[in-house]
Amino acid sequence: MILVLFIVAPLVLGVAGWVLGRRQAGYSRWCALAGNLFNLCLAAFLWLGASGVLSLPFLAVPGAGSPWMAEVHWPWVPSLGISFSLGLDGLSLTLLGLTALLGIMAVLSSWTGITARVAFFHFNISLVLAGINGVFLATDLFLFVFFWELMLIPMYFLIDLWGHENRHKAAVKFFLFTQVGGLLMLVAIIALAVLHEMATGTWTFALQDLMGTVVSPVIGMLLMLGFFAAFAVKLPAFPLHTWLPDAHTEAPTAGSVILAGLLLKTGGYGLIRFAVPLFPAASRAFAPVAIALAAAGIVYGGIMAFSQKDMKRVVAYTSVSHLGFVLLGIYAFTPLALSGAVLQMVSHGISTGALFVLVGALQDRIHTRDLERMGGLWAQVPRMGAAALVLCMALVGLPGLVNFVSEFLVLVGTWTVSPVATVIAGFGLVIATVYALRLFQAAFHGTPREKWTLPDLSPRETGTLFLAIVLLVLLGLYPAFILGMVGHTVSGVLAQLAAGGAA
Amino acid sequence: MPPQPRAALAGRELEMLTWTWCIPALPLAGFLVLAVFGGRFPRGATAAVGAGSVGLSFAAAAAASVLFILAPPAGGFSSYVLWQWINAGGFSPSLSFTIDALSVVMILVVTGVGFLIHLYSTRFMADEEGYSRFFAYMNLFVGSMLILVMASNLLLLYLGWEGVGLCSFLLIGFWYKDPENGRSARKAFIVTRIGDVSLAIGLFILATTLGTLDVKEIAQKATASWQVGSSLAVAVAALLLGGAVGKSAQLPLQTWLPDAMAGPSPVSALIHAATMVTAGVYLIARTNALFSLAPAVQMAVGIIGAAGVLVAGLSALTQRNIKRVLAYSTMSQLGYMFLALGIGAWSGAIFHLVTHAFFKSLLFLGAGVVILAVNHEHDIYAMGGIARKSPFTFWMFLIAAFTLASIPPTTAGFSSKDLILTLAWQSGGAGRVFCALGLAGVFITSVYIFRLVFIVFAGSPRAPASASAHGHAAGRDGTQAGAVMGIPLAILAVLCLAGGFLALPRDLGGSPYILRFLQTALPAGAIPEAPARTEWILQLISEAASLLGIPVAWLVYRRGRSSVPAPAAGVAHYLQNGWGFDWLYDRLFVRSFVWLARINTRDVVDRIFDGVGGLFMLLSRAFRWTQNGRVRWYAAGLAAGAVLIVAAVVLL
Amino acid sequence: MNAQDFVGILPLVILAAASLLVLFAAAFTRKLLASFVISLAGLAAAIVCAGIAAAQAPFTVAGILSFDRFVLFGIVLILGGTFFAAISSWAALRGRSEEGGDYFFLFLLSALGACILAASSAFASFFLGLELMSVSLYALIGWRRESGIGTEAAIKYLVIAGASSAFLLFGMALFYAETGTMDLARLATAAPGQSVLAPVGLGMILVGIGFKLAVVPFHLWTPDIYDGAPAPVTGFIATVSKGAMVVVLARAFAPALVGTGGVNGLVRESAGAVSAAFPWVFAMIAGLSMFAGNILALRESNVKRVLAYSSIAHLGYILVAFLAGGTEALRAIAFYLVAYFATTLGAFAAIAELSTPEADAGSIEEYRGLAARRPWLTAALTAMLLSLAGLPLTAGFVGKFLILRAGAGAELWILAVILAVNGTISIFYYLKIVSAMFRGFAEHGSGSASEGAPAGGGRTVASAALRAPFLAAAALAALTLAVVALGVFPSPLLSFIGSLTTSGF
Amino acid sequence: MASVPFEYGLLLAGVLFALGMIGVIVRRNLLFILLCVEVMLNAAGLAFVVAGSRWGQPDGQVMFIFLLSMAAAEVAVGLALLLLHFGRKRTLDADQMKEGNAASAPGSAGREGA
Repeated sequence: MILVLFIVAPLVLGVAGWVLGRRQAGYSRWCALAGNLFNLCLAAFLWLGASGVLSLPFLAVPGAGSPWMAEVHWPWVPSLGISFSLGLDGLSLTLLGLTALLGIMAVLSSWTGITARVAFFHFNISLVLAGINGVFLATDLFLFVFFWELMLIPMYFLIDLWGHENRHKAAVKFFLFTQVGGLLMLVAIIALAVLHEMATGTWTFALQDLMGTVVSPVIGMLLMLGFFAAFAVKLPAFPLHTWLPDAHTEAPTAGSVILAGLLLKTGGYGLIRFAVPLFPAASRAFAPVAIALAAAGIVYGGIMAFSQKDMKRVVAYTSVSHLGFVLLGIYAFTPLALSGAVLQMVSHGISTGALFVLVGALQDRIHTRDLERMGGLWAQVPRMGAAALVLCMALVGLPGLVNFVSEFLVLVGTWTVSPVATVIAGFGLVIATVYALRLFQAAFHGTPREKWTLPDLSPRETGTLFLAIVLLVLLGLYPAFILGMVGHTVSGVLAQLAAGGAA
Repeated sequence: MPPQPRAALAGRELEMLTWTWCIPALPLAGFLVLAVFGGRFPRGATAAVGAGSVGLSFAAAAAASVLFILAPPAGGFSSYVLWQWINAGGFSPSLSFTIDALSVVMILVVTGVGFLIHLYSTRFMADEEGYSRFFAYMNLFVGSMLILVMASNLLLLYLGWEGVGLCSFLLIGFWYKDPENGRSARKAFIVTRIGDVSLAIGLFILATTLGTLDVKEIAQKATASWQVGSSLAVAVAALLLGGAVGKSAQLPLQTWLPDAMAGPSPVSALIHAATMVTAGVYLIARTNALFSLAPAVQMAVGIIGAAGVLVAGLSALTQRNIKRVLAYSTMSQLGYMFLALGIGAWSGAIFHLVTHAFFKSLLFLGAGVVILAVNHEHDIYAMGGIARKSPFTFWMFLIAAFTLASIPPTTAGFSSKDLILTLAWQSGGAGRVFCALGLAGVFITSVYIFRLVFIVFAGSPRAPASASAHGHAAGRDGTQAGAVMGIPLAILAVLCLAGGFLALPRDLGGSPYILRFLQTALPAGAIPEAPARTEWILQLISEAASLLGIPVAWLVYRRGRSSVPAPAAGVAHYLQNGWGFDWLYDRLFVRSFVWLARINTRDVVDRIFDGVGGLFMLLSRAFRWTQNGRVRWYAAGLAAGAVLIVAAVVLL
Repeated sequence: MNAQDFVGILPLVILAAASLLVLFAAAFTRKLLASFVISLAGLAAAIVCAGIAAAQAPFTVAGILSFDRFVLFGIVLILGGTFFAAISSWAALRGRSEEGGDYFFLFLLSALGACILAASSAFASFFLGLELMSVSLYALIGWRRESGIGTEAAIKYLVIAGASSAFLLFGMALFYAETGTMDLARLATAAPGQSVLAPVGLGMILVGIGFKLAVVPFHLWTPDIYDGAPAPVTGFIATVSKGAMVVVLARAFAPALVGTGGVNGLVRESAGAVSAAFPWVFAMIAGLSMFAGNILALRESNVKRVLAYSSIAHLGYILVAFLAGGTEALRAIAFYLVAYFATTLGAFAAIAELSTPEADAGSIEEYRGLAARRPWLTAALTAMLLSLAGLPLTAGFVGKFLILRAGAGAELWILAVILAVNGTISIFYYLKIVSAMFRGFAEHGSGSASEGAPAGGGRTVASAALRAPFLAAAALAALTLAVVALGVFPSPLLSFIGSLTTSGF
Repeated sequence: MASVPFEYGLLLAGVLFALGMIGVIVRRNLLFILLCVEVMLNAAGLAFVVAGSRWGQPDGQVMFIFLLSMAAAEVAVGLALLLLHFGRKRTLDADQMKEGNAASAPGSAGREGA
């Protein structure tokens, strides 16, 4: 029951903000902010319950019997076996918290940047966040697809309406790429339900029920590929990544934050929650390919990031590189790697989100993202420079920041499975150093190429970035905070995998 | 967070060591303070925080070591866990510190030398902008270095390891306005990063095969489960070595160190001479168990070291930039340490590390004063006659030079280097070759250092711009180094003179205090005690070599550049460019990578997808002619469709 | 004929009566309102009666009309569609009331024909209904006499329709000559005879049907006619005439496809069809229609023509479910029809809103920046377009889901994947329109929170002086709500459809 | 007297039908096109009569009567439309009827490719 709030709160406040915002634009900002704050508190509250600090009667012990801490089952379309089912476990809770956090960052980052149609803008923000929360909670595959597609529309509007120069093309590209995957996944889901119906005679789209479905290896592989297509596009995995640089570059700051911080995570989440547990055997068979793609993506994204002039494109390609680690960690099928992948989702969300906030702040000041026109900015904006430095070190994977822990875990976990991929990915770390240092030095070191006069970070921006950086450090020194929370999910997935592999 | 002592280590004196976490914490705290408020502090406050935090940490370190020496804990070490760092899938490294002989020595060096250099910097950097930034970075460095040497597991060590790398990057590029400095900083970070990755991969293997990264446990489990020379052991040792050569600027990853001299002199003194570059030595000594399991790799360590001694020494002979001379000298001295490690003289290596920290930082700090005296002129051929201008600096520098050349009465360099040479000889086999090369190195060393001394201090001022134009600056900073900068020089000089007494050769009636102390943490090694005869013969030879170096240097370099023999010029040029490694790497890696990136700036994969989109658009255009609006054509379509269907019906 | 039969055909009777009344009204008063009200009343009454008649379905009338619950559902759908089309016509026709009466007369007549067509169970009634529908459409399409496009479209439609019905009739004749029966139900199940006459006849009948459905290769006429006809009439053609034909098709051919034959990725072999080729023919038609419709629409810059192409694709989607056969498929078709009716009528109602009596809002340029000027209308049209694109929160999503489900149930994997791919292609041109409408929406000068002033320049749609009269606006709102409601809570309709077709075949 | 087998009748109808179809396709004049459509319809009618005669049922003729009336209606509307058209265009050339496509020349859509 309480889970529904995660979805309803942003919706209600989003609509409220829209209505109020028609009179006085400021309200919509506060409403969007309030929605995220509410969700953050809610997540924190549940977190305390889940970690046993508070004893919440409605929270089941994770792992015992049902994998869910809390569930919601409402009939929706019974005749088709579709129900409105939500389930909460450590993984979803973590990502819900991340969503609320980045939501706050997104709203704050566009506090002054957005001046036209403010109300509608924040309505879209709230809507996309609600959709994302739905994705992280849905345990009914139809509902999942529903939310999955639902995320697209407001995000499309965010890019198409408030984006930069080539926003229209980028928005359509984003939509089309995601849609191909989404529809293939829909076909796969339906096919799975049909096969389940043929086997058992009952229509259902519930994850737990469908997990048991036995399918022939070939069919299983095809269906798994259907799921993988959707998630690989979203992640994005190597050859399917090209929508991302455009979308990131053209989207408004808040859009980029949400895209990089959250939308990409839905891909990894989908793989962990659906693709692997539903098709253990097929996933095992497919793992080598996925690992190869991941390694390729890590290196390729790195090289591309190095070659870009547009600051946002650089960051976008670093995302390609870093989410390669997520893919790698997921398909290594070892507890270490999988935990690392989850942690990487969080760390990348925070660090890249913050990086986009920073780039956005910079662009608001000098109205360009062209690295070759910057340089020597440190002299004027030391605070911004310092933040950029820390975030670039996060890109590098510097120990002490959570990014290091996640990448290290992924690589350790992968070593036993595929040393080659591990070494290639390790090489990716060197490339990461190259592009991160270039990004930082090109902007803040050297001699100014043009006469910029720009104010340093405003208190609001400073606060936003400081929050992110503090989190990166704290989690970097005590990642157990999150690792412990997702432990049950990780072991559950691997157990399912083992069982499926045996079957 | 309160430290929880491990039950196994209960006991009063160990209880008392569990506060040592504040040794790294203090500089880190200083860093935080400076990072957050530094901008608003007056310089005095900044200096107080910057130097003071390190000073306090030195006091703490001293106290800790006193306690440690007075009451050695059981097993010769005391570890304690701050908190569980990671816990995933049975892999659970913790944030835990170990105090043993090795780390005691290291923290004393780091905090001690570090404090002196901080003190020196408060004056040296006085006229620089970014004063607080400088001290923030320096404090961060000291903190990370302390974490590195106190860490009880390799993951935490890696944290410090990367941390010092970052600070090295930041401080090399401290004067960020000059892109050239930025380039050097980037180079340093990236090249060491390559080594770091190799180290990381080594950690992966250890973590996956031994299931732990705790140094002590690794030593036990590895020796228990691996044969000597087993492939795993060799692999791990090789990978760790990769990390070590990166950090310690040894072949083949040495190219970054000379460029690193772009940073301020105190930085070069602290990071690129005394502490960070010795981290590689420390790492190998720490994980000596693994290297003992991989004799091949250990031999490689020795070879790298011996080669480094000569390669770097010869390059040092030909440098024009005073700091680059010292940089190559550092590499060559590190070569001695590697050589020692290569023959299993762990304690010897560390001993040389300590003495090297003394004299090399003294050299750099002295050089810093000189550079100020000639207002930021680095070209030695533009210097000269400094001795007359600033005698104090001259004497300090001279002491350091003697120590480097291991000539009495300075004892530090003498005793440590001779120890290494003797042990090398004693270890036999390749050791003898190492010993010979080492002796050659001794000669080269004294040649290049006295070349420097003569060119810089002797003769008459060459650069017109030196004293006259900026007399005031030179007068204030240079000639009289000033108390704040003088005191550290003096202290270091004393250490150079007396440092040797930590372990004087036996034939000179010394007793190896520090070695014995270190051997509570490091294995003694299987090298037989050298008979007195061998010992003094070797000492004679090396002394002869280094003394010979002085006149040679005088003859060749008295008159500076002019006296380089013409035919040697080409060779000299070659050596000056560090044996062309930079050239080679640039061609091999840098350009190819950049080329690879440039050709694909517009993601080729994207072109493919655009192609798909374009294909559909093309189809659309192609089919549009069917919609030509002609009713007759539409009717024809109808008929054609009918024919097709009927045909299908009839034929199928 | 007995009372019961009378109740059965009561809807048709009422419709006929209403059309006569309209004719009379037009004779006595020039007021458009009268004929408009009469038509609405007639349609409403007919719908009610259809509901009543449903009580005693299935029954047949004079052997040429047979009603079962599914047919009555179809009839209600047709009447409902006509109802909404009539409302938006009224908005479009105001100011030219003189021939308004005849307009609604033809409108009702055409609807009557559609109902007969849907209910027909014999060649005669089939043909009769079809022609009744078509002939009145000729006049309706050409209604805007002053617009050249309208007349041309009417002529084209007339020629092609005439030719196609010639095919239909000739096919019927051949089939009759071979089998001696003119019963639609036997069409698909008749035993294969010696000669090829029956199959050929069947094939030619398909031509007639395919023409009305505007599926490949009989789709060529669609864009011109959609473009030329007044928006409400276009909506009528797109929904009512196709819907009626789909109902017939489902009844006449579905039995042939509920096969138990071997399954092969593409089609399931039909058991009793006259020719084994038909499943393949249908599969080909479906696949080609999906691709042709969507690909042709990609570069189209005229909204009405875009909708024409998209309707081609949508009929292809329906054919996928049709090929699947069985009750599931029938339900999918039924639901999809509802969604398609609501969406398409809504879209054309919105276009009618934007049109002047002289010409419709065609070129996408006229939609540029619409959002800033007519936000609500834009919202409605956006909802319709997203529903056509099959995105969630709309009926189109559920409809597409059901069709995929039916297709997968019949293991028509290839067609299912083709459908998915096409779903993606179609996004492109729907979004193009949406993007155009929102162009400049969030740029400065477009007003921050409230509506901005119309950015003038040329005959932009929104500057079309006529604002929506209340009724049309309400209808559009109702359709939008329906589309969204069906997208979020499909179960009521689904269970209703389930009750229709449990008897099914 | 001997009766001709009904296939021949159908064959005749088929030939007529084909003639009509071809006429629709090849003739430019709208009036002729209309005529050809009529021919096609009548061919269908003939086929019905033949078929009916085969089974000795009246249904064939019934359909033919339907068909005739429908054709009449169609021709009526058709001629009216032709008049309208001729009134504006002063020509009955079918190939001139392309206004519908003028509005939608390719391009403008294609540029922003996927």
